[in-house]
Amino acid sequence: MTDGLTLYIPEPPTRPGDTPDFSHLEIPAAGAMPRPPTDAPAETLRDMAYGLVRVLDDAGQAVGPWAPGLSPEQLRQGLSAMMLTRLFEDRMFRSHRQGKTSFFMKSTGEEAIGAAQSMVLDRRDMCFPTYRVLSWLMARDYPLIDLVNQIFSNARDPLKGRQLPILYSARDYGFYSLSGNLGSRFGHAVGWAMASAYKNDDSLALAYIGEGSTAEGDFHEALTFASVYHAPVILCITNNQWAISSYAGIAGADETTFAAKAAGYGLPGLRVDGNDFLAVWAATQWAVARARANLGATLIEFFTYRAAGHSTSDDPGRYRPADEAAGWPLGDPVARLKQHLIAIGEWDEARHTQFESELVERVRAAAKEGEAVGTLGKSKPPVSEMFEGVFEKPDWRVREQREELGV
Amino acid sequence: MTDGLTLYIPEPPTRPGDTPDFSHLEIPAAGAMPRPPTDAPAETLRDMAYGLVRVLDDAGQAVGPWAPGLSPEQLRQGLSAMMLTRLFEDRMFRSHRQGKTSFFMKSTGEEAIGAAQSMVLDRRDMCFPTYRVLSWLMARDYPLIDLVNQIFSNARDPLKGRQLPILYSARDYGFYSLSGNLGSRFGHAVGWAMASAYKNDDSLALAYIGEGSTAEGDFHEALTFASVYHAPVILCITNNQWAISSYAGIAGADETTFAAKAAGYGLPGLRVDGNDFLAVWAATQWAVARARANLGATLIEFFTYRAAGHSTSDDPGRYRPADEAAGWPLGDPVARLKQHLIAIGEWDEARHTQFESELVERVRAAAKEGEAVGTLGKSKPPVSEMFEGVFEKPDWRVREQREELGV
Amino acid sequence: MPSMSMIQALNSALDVMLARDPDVLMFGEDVGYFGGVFRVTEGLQKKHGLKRCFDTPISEGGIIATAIGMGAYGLRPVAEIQFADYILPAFDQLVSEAARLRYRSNGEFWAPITVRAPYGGGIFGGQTHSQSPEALFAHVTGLCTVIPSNPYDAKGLLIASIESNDPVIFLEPKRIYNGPFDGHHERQMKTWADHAKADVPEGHYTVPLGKAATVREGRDVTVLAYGTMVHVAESAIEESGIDAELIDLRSIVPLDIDAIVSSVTRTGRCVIVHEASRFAGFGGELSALVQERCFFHLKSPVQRVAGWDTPYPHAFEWDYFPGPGRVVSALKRVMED
Amino acid sequence: MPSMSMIQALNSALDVMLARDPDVLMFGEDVGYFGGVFRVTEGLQKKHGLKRCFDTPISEGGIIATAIGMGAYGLRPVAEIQFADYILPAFDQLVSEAARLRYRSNGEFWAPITVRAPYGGGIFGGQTHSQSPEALFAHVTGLCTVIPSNPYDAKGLLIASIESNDPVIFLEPKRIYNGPFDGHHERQMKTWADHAKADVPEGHYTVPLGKAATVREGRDVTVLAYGTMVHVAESAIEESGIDAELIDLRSIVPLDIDAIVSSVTRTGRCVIVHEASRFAGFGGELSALVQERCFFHLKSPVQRVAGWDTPYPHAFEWDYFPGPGRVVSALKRVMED
Ligand SMILES: Cc1ncc(C[n+]2csc(CCOP(=O)(O)OP(=O)(O)O)c2C)c(N)n1
Ligand SMILES: Cc1ncc(C[n+]2csc(CCOP(=O)(O)OP(=O)(O)O)c2C)c(N)n1
Ligand SMILES: [Mg+2]
Ligand SMILES: [Mg+2]
Repeated sequence: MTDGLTLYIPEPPTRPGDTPDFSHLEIPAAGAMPRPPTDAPAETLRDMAYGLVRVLDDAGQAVGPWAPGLSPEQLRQGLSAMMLTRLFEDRMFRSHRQGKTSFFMKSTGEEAIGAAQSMVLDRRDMCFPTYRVLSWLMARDYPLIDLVNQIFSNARDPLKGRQLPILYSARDYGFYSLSGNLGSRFGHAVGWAMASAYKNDDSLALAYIGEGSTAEGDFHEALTFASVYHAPVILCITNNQWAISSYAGIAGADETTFAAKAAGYGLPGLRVDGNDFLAVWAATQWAVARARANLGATLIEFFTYRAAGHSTSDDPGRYRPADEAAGWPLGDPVARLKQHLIAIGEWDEARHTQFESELVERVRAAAKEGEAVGTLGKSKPPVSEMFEGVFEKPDWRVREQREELGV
Repeated sequence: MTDGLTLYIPEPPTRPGDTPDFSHLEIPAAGAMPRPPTDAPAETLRDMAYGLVRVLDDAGQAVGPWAPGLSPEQLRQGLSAMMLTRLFEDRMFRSHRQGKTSFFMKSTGEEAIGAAQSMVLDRRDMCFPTYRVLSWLMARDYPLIDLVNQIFSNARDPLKGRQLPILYSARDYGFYSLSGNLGSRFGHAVGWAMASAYKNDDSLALAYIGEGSTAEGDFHEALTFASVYHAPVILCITNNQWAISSYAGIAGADETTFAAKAAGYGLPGLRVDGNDFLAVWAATQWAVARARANLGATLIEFFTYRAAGHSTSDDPGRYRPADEAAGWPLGDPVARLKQHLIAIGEWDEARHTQFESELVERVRAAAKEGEAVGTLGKSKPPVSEMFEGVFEKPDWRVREQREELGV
Repeated sequence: MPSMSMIQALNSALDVMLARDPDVLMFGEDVGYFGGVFRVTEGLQKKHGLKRCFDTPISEGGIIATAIGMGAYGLRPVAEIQFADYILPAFDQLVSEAARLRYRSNGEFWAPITVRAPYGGGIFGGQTHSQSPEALFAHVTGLCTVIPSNPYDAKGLLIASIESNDPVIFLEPKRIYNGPFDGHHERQMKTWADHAKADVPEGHYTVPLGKAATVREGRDVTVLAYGTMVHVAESAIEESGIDAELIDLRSIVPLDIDAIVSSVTRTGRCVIVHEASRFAGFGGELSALVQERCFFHLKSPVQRVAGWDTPYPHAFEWDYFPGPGRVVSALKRVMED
Repeated sequence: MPSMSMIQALNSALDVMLARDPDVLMFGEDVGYFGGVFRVTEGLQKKHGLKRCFDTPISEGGIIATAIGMGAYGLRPVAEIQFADYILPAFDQLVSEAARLRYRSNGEFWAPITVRAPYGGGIFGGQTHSQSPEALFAHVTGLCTVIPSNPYDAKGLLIASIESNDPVIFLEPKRIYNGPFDGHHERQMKTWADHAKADVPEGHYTVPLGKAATVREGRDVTVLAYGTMVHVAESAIEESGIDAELIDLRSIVPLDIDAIVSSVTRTGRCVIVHEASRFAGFGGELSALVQERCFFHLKSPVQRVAGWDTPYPHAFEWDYFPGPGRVVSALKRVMED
């Protein structure tokens, strides 16, 4: 018998003032994981959840069975989407500091995920995003000016001022409506995928969720439906180690991997280096092939790191070592893809610098254009837009209230 | 490319009119599963979720490392609780047919689970029941008359007529308040266990959930908290193959086992023959030892079969072969424990028959006593009880409404 | 026209829509092979195929999330929640997602889903098989809430709900599934057989959302009700001998404000009846609307008859249920002043 | 006495209770090491220890279920939900479990839990960081709902809530965390510094649940408000020049019906103000109660000023927010008749 039980509360290895420490992470070498056939039964794939699919090695070479064999053109397109994402977010973050918008969030360090997946998925597929996959839209050339106008909530905001900045919706770009609620759209992806199967269509769904948000009941319910009905959906957990101030251990990461959750539903679960554009691509391609062959859902954990603060309201220096990001053992996804392109002779520093300034200019131009329309509080859609779209047709309440407000 | 996707909807192997078929089940021999030490790390235990812990073999002998070595006294006590449960439920089911109560549910075929666990757990522990574990109370000698009065909602109903029949509450018997909502108390068990650990107490919690109800978000949330805070709780899935008319495949059983869900939380997951009193006992003992040693939660899937209809409102002949129950390969828990007691020379047919008639008489006496107080509609607690206990102290609404009704 | 019970009328509505629109499908706990615990979907799987009407895991949140995703894709899913009491695990999906999708995406996505659920008391179902949660939905901007009181309306309103491009909570008063119930539980059960509103056409028709029905015209007081309480009120009016006008709201969102105002303006008195517990129930909104719009016509305070402010208590079914006796008292009270 | 902001007063309440009662503990998303996104739990983990104030998974249902289990065991857990908008995934736990546990178990178990959540608008938080869900809780028998409007009350009410043996939803108007806000967003932000109600004792005291406060006495009209709207109403009353009595309800369940009735009986007029959208909001219940109990004293219709019946729209913060201008109009309207 014990002296009584004690309550265990997980804590991260380091806090502000400590030296960042990632020594507890096991990082397998690039190329080490096998690539099972896409029609392998899920029960033969359980080990995949405890490894880490990696393609780019330290020298920037693509190695092992998962190397997707991309063309230089594809690689450069991916790099472009990632760089554009980062530059755009940096600019808008500054705009927030200047009071031009109410709120902003960056995806720094996680750009490979949305960029690669956006390219692998088809135009007819639908992604159910989180707020941290802007690179999905960038890889599909969503107009920067529409982003800016949404972020500034100005008169040209495509969402008519109704949504918080960055909670985009872009149906034509395969990007489902975002909302502030975490996790609650994960199951919509499953429903969408089931609808596609119901119609004998072949469009797939792809959904994102943060590692922190996997604790929501919605996550489990979505996986249950995906499993039971063999829904053609790719369910992606972006494990960026943090949920605002809470480290991944508060979501269960100290107990097992997130990919391990797949086994409980009889689904394949892959664990993938999320900072490796090629690994993300390859794993996604594998899951897509499986889903399009009517073999159902795959759960993928992307192992990555949230290099910036959670949002403009956050100061990560309050809860983690200031230099933790720099120590992240999987590096920076932009730098790694750039290194790869250089290593295969398809890129160089000069081109990179030149290209970067072109992108900076594009971003600047879009920001300026948006500012000319107006920033938060200086410009907004007609107030009547507040009353539109509550129902398909307004009822008397909306009509009367509109009248009362005189709009 | 495919010709388009198709939507998969799971279906059970047989329906009314078909011959029952359990050939798809893999049933390992009794004694075949290893018994790992109770402090084994969860990641070394993953295979346990795909086996089946069984102790009683076909000859009624207790075999293998899980045999718990119970005294004949303990075995007879267990048998008694199970027999009493069955006889009592049969009687009350008939009472429902006679209009003496509004509703009733039986646990036929599943009596071993509550009975063994009630005996293994301590008086200071708390069970968070489903409506199908009456044998927990029977093993602790909860007064039959209190059950009857609750079922008849009569003037002596211990729950004052506020609850549907069989949604008991019995704090002194370690039996938490039941409710009609499925799954929503699974997490209370985790909170209770965490509270015990917080207070350096050593009381454990044990929770039940049906296999169908594991699809609720609450299930996942409870497991997440249990895992993250190493809560001293035993989480039991009663996989009785059916959820009203839906077979377990609708809850995901065709894809993997329910015990396999443990891996996603880094918890040990045991899969146990729920019709084997000794296996239930042994597995529970294992999990209790682990929890009391501050090693946290265990998930146990009890593989069993709902031999009766779902409730008095149900007719299972509408959705499954009429004789399916008879074909259940794991047999009947009462018959198997009886056989074991006989096999070890501690019981015989004559004693059994004699004992059964004693129990029948006890049940009859309790039913009669309850009937004398009154049955549904013929007797009820004072109407003022409707207004009590909404809050600790009634507010003006309750006071005024009571006055309006004149009670 | 065939005489149908409410169950049959609802089944017919679903059957008609399955036959008519390949984008309509339905699912929920036990609705497939078995046909639902109240038999509303009986025979539909067999007739229309496995994928048109199927069983789901016990996961109300998952059911609604799945429906929303299907709706956004372009289908018209009809989800059954086995009892309205069990809708709450899906409350966030309904409020934060279904109700808000069209608005927040500026019309790029929307959720044309219908969520059916038996609701209300009178069947000795105890706490969790008897509740009336309509007020919770009525407060949510973006959700419609529909409550039929007879077979004809049930079919027409359900078809209108399925065809609506807005999310609809469709609450079915389970006590009147098989016959009208006027609250006189001591009397013999009636079936729908001879009821005028049990004459239900076989084919497609709609009863529009947002249009109340005047069940009985009267000059002295307006009674507002919906669901089972329409029958209770009707009976109470007869018993009271008061010349009351009875309005069956049929949907509470959209609400037929014109019907309410024009009636109360004439009668100058109003009684509101619902099964749900009283405090912050939908009766509060109705009472507020009436006094805001008819204040100078009102001869006496608007009265509410509702469930007590307690959980739904099993043994006290008829003490809790706002039966004809209480409605008669309210009618008398409202006439006194 | 020290001057405290509402954040500091809430922090002080929690600190006092942690020090005083070993059975009090608190948890929620980011409340531990970090001290909460609004800093209400700042320093408490460090001072009282890891297990007294800790982070949880992002799982509102799990948080409340855990709290209920702890409460049933005998602790007094205080759970923080990061924004009231995110309480909905836990709605079933609150309604079906916390609110009903005592009743259904005949007092064998109960849930003495306090659920804190910042709520309301005025901070450009958009749809999901601005909502006011109080009406949804008010309708649930068995739940208390408390809403402070100033630091003194915030601390006293929070301590009373923690000490209560009933489950309490404690909604904190986030717009006035750091200073009173009268709706004049164009003016400079105020802090609590010089406010009379920012004089907060360091130690233990309670403000009882169910007792309204008369913020301002007046003869001509009664204004009922809570949370941020108390300040908006106060300012609007000054601007209107009308001699209004302003009642801060402080808790809507239990509701101080006597204070309401005695005031309206005197003034004969009533304006109700809340941020939540209007339809089926809590204003409906208040309006109904007032007209039921004060009908023959009422000189004009009870008026409601509330959020519009739309989702909370980001760019239209000040078009949506029921600011002083709309309250003044309502005051004038109510005086006209
Ligand atoms: C239902 C819900 N609960 C809480 C929040 C508040 N919140 C916003 S972001 C966040 C952290 C999310 O962490 P994670 O899921 O890991 O995603 P990440 O931000 O790391 O991409 C929290 C708690 C929310 N938005 N929705
Ligand atoms: C939240 C909720 N949803 C639905 C129901 C209706 N219902 C009652 S029992 C049941 C089946 C439960 O099946 P399972 O969990 O396997 O338990 P079993 O009855 O087999 O013991 C259903 C769907 C309910 N009571 N609660
Ligand atoms: Mg994260
Ligand atoms: Mg079952």
